[in-house]
Amino acid sequence: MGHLRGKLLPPALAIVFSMLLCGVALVISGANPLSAFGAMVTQVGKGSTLVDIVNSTGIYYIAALAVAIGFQMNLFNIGVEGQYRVAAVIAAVVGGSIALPPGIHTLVIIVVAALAGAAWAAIPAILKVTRGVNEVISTIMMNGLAIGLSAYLIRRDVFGELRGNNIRTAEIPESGWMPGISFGGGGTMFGFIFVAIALGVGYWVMMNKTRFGFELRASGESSTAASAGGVNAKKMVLVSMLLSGAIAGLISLPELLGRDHTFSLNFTAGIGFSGIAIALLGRNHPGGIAFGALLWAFLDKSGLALDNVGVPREIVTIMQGSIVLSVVVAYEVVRRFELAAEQRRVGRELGTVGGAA
Amino acid sequence: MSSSTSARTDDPPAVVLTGITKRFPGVVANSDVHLTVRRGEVHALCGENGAGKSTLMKILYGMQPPDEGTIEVNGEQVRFRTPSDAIKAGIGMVHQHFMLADNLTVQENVVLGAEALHGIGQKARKRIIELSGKTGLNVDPGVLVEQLGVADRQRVEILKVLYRGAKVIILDEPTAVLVPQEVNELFDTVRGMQEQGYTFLFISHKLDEVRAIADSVTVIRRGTTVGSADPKTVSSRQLAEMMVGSELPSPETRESTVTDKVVLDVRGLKLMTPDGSRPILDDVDLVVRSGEVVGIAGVEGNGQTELVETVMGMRKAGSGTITLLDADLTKLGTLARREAGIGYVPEDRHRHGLLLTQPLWYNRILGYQTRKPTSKGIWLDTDGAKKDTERIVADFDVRTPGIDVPAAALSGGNQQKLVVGRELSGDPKLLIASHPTRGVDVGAQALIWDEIKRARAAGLAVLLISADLDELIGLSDTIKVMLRGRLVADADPNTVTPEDLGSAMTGAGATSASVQETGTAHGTAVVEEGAN
Amino acid sequence: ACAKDSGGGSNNGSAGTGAACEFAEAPSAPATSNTSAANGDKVDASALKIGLAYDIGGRGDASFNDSAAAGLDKAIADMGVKKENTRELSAAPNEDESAKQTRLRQLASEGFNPIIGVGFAYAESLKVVAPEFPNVKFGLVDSAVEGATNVTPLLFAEQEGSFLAGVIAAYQSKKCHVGFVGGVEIPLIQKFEAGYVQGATTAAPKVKVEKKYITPAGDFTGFQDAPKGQEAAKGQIDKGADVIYQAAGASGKGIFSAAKQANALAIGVDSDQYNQATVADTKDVIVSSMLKRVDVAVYNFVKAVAKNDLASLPKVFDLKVNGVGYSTSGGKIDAKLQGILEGYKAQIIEGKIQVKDKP
Amino acid sequence: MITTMEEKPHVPAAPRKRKIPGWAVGVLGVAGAIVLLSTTSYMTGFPQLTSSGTTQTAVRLALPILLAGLGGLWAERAGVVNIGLEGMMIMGTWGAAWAGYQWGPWAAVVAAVVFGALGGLLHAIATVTFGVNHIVSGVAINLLGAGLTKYLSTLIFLPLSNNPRQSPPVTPFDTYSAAGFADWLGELEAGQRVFISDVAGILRGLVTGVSPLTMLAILLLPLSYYLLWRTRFGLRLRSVGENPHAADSLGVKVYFHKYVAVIVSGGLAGLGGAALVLNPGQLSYLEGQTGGRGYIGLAAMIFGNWRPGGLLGGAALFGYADGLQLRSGGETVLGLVYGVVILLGVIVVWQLVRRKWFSAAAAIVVAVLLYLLYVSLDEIPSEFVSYAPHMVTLAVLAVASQRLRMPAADGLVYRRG
Ligand SMILES: Nc1ncnc2c1ncn2[C@@H]1O[C@H](COP(=O)(O)OP(=O)(O)OP(=O)(O)O)[C@@H](O)[C@H]1O
Ligand SMILES: Nc1ncnc2c1ncn2[C@@H]1O[C@H](COP(=O)(O)OP(=O)(O)OP(=O)(O)O)[C@@H](O)[C@H]1O
Ligand SMILES: [Mg+2]
Ligand SMILES: [Mg+2]
Repeated sequence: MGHLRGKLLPPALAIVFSMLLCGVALVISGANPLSAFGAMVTQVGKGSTLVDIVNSTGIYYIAALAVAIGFQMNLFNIGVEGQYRVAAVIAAVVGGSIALPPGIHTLVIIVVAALAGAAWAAIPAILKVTRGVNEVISTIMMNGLAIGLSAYLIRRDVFGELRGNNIRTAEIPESGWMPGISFGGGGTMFGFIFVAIALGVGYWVMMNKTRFGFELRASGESSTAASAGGVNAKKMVLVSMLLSGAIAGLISLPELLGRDHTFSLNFTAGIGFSGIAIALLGRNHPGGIAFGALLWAFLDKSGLALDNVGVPREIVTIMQGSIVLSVVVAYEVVRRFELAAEQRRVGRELGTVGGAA
Repeated sequence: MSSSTSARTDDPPAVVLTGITKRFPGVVANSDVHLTVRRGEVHALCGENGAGKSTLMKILYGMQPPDEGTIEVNGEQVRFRTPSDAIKAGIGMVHQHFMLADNLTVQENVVLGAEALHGIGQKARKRIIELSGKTGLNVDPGVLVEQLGVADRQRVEILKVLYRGAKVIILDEPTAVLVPQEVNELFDTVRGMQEQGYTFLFISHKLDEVRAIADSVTVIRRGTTVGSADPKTVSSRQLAEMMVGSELPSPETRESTVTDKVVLDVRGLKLMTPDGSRPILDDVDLVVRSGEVVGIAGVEGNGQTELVETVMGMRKAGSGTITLLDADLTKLGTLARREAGIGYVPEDRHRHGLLLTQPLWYNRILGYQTRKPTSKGIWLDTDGAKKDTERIVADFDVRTPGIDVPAAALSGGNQQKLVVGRELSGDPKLLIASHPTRGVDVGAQALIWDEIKRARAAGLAVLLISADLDELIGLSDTIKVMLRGRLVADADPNTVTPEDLGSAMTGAGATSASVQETGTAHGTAVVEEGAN
Repeated sequence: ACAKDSGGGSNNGSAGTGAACEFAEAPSAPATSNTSAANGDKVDASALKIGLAYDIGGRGDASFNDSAAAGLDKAIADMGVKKENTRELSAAPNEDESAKQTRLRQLASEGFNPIIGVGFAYAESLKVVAPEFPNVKFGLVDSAVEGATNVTPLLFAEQEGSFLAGVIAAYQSKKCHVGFVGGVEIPLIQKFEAGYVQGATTAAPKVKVEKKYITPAGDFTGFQDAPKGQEAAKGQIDKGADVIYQAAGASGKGIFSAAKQANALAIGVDSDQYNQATVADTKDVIVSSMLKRVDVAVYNFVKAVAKNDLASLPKVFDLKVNGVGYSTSGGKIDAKLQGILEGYKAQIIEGKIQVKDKP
Repeated sequence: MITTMEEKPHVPAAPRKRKIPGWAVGVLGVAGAIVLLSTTSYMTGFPQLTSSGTTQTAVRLALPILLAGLGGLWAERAGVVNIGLEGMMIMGTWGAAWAGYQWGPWAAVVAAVVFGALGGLLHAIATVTFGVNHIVSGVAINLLGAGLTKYLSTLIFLPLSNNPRQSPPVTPFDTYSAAGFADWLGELEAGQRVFISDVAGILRGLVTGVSPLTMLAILLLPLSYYLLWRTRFGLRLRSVGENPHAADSLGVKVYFHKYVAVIVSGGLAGLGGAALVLNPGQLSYLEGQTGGRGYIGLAAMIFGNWRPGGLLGGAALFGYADGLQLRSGGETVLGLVYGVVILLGVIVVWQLVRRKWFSAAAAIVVAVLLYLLYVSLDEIPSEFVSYAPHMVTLAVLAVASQRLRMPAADGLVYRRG
């Protein structure tokens, strides 16, 4: 029970602290924090917000999983941002240019997206393994190039088509869509959410039950001990980067298969960076990440209500930042507190068993 | 001022520790420790692994605050909040694990924190060179520490202490990594400085050394002082009994179990430095038979580490073949070599042996992630791993509150027992043991020796690397001397003495009949070295 | 000797040399410039609750969001719309479709009608939301939505205005060498480029035109990186261009600055930038601005809704309806040039010149 | 009894030939780069490659990157990874604008440093005092920096500029030129003589239109070097990044030095923000104006092997390639491809001399591919041109041997005891 407390107390503390902080900021700017937070909470019940939160949670969840795989072995894959962009545009191009029976079509798009993400991640991975190039730099650079590539691919004279002032890839025919669950006015939940859940379960099983997960964790913990234990460091870098890239490739599929059916200028960017924060918030644990993704999505979507009550929406970003920071601080504080308690306990035991020692 | 009137007649002791208690989560490292160190003496501290020696010394050095108890230095009660307080009081410490920044130069490491004395420039450099003579360090102060061998690092550590003008010097297991000659040099330095009025606190698991250097001995057991002894009269055996209450073990294994069956056959092994300029391993030929312990003697840095890591597949050989029981391992990776039947006790358990923040049972899987009982196919078998860890904990007397504690929470000796236990599981054909008892107390040492001997009797081939020459001579059936990447001499463990071995290791040449130079005379090696 | 650089122009581009253009024969100006001025009938729109959903930047962006806001303000002033009956929301960078949908739904379900989406980014969300609120009249700036009968597209012929900007550039250039700096290479901005290039080459067939976009499609930082805009413009000036037309949002500031430092000229975009506070320090280099009257479109849309006469709105806000145009503030456009411009304008309105909307 | 050992038998310790001092390596590197560029410029006929305009542009574009990277250098030398540079830079931009429109450019500089340093302080509190994972804290600070400045802008700038995303204009610095010298160089450059004109062009770019902020940044680089490598404070700071336990055991105040380093780091990143705000083309705060330059600064610092000289190289490379593509577009960038081919050629020869056949072969293959690219294209598609700096950085990293060495305790959380 104390175990559980140690896990749940910190986030709770952190959220309270962040709300206080933002409350103060709101008061300074002359707004009423209670009405602001109230608006955010009631927003959940309005229109399709609840479903939007669920959808967005799924997307963030996939992104954070992709990041977490790299983190597990101390690989800092900042490149998720670029990987999912490249995967999205390639999957959209391929999906829009083939005709296959329903189901198979969708499956092909998913596979293509995963492969494209993995391929984009393979470049920094190979550079790291063969040339020792630091993955932080190379993935930052690859993110830039990803935008270039996607811009090139949707050029009118390449795969793009003009639509008003927008430009986009050919629409994926209905056989390639993934049906969602419609709640009428409440919006439509992406079918891909279930894939996200499956990915989370798969991630948990992989990390905790398989040899590969063991090797990944061992490499992250101590690359020297892992190599003495027969773990091939280069192979692990390669495989985990590819895996991370493949999962990153799926990030945009909920929207692509469930709503947009095309890659256009309206592409949702920035999920890869949110994924970093969420993975860290969830401490690379599939459950923790789910919580982090949900929190993130809630703040994002219900934050839209702030406009209605005349409160600057930036408060949400501040809240996200302060939650990330205060959650980890809270974990540390609670840890220290428990350590001290343990020390006192030992002291007491020494007092009673002192004679025997 | 007023309180010391009574002590004025006699010199106050250099250090008095009274009633020191220190608690860590789950452990009481020190409980009511009392210790008095007279000025100008070498005072030894003995105790089992995890007895609390290092902790006590860290308290004296201001690195950790005591929960209870007082410290007096030169009769004055002091309270150290940081090491700088202790340094100001004239206390210096050489840590068991080197406290050096690899990527800084010797000079930078020495002057760090004491820049006020002579700055960080030429004056400091002069002073270091001046002091170097005292410790026998003869390297350019501008050289990076990462390029130094262990003995030189040890000297840099002592230099750091001297540079600060410490009068009380703590040496925490300084000899664990030194060969006898180097130990002698160190002891000479210590004695010389003792005459100049320095006081030493000396920790070692090698009780002969303790008796050789110390003026008085304090024994610590399970965190408390259990007594003191006069090193002139006490025997190692008695000391050990005070420490653990058991008999002093010996590594001797006279009855030979060597068979004809070749287990490991290494031929023409070559390894170059990463920049390709020099060989680290030069044409090494080595055969280990079933039931045989082959010991490799050598000053650290002569290629033993690289030999072991090349045989393990952690480094890629330039040329040569490695065969294990007719299976050619040359092209295989580390995991495949392990699966072929090699067990590996690495020289640095923290770097190569353990995942420190993971529980003990998780560490059991490392290196065995493809084999029973820790895995089934691609799946881990956590139950199997846990059960087998319980077995190791019981069989190897690993002192731990449970198998779910992180490996870091164990003291060094117990960590080592866990590693040895793991590497002897899974029925290895060959065990490569690098310094298997380094930093391990006498009790644990005996246990590890016994286990190695038992496995050897059952047909295990053992390649043993050790800086502890008694251990090497006692355990080995054959000893080979390694110098500059070559196996330059064979020694007969039945007749050779540590001193003979030591001089062969340093390249001073064979001084005894029991050390035979091998085919490629090492004189040639020297010539070639010169030609490089 | 280290000397302080004087206020500007000390290092004017010495690169390319050239003489002023040889111009094609310019069409003559029509006798009367028939600007279809807003007919003065009074409309009462006080019953309307108007919602505006801006694109990234929102009110105050000194660009087309602001222009839309000006239209709303005018509607409040002229047609009796009550300030408290209006609501303005704006998009955040990197938000997804559902955020846009929620914004539109929020407005619609609170009874706002009409609702105007400012920017083509709202096209996809309106496709979803508009059918959910069939009684609400939506306006959409810069895009159309197929099949949604209650969405009125408010489209502009940016290329026509840009054509005139090209003519201005050619006539203002002393070296017959002009430049175009776009913010992000998206179709909307390419319309500006296409019209500009056509205009310049029509006026002076031998003119050299430099073109550069700060970032490609998808990287929207190109609209807010003035330092990069400055360097891009400097590059063009060093190559010899001496009039630069910018369609680069907030990066435009850097382009004006580059022009000022090198004694070159610049042409603004969207609104009359000569009178804009944010670029006041460089306004003397602004010859003219290509006007895109989002304010007019918004105002007229509100008016049409109030009169329940959406059919009266033009299909495209072009030169003919003064939906696009050019500004003359600053006095650099003399009567002669104005005459030439009116001539070209008339030809475009008459259809004698077809302006391309793709480069 | 004591065997004196004349020679140390420790194998890996054999004295490495490290006779060439760091500054000489730098000089050689710069000279090599100039030779490479002027050769390329000559062979491809693109004088822009070495024109003074390009150089000036490179300086202006590299400045914020350099300052952010310098910030990264300070933090990481003390063992704190600073991925929060972007956020600190954003805080700096806001501070610079806020002070700048009221009290002029110097106030802007000071305020930017203070605001950035506040970000640094937060990072230090989180990572040093609370032992938070450095990356978590950095990511959080990036979010906070963005959120806070947006919020403050709505509060403070909106009433003044009618725009919640932009500040009122700030007064710029005057710029300075070495008048006579620059003119003479200008003549040389205009002469279009091989190499001489190239060097003159580059030099002229460096001595014209220099703002005090540029000078300050250029000074900060050697100053940082001096402080970090030549003073006792610097020694302590670096020791904390290499082995905090050792430092602590010698009485070095680990937490204090980490705090100082991270706060300075934030201040420098903030100054990078000021460089953006005070850029003559900008002269105001604009939301999103940093555009990821903090990350690029971090990359430049890693590129430069955690050293000031290398960092300068990384920032210059990035600024140069970016300036080139912005000014001259696709065909000139293609010229850079040619330059890479030449560079690879040199490497092939070098690898052949060292008898590294495999590396040589790989280099030949890449060189041939790039050469084919060069001759087959007239111009690189504009979509990729914008990312020329990214491609060049990747290419250089892939080609250059990786002897990168980060501080040994970089990114590790240190707890006393
Ligand atoms: N920082 C710490 N946190 C928790 N436990 C600790 C810490 N330091 C020491 N301990 C525990 O305190 C006990 C005493 O450790 P100490 O290092 O003093 O032993 P030692 O006598 O030096 O052993 P060895 O001979 O192995 O060096 C051990 O059980 C160890 O695990
Ligand atoms: N934070 C910690 N938590 C738990 N155990 C710790 C911690 N720090 C150190 N220890 C353990 O306490 C013991 C004492 O650490 P110390 O650094 O003094 O090494 P030592 O006792 O000299 O180690 P060794 O015997 O391995 O050479 C070690 O076994 C170490 O693993
Ligand atoms: Mg110890
Ligand atoms: Mg120990």
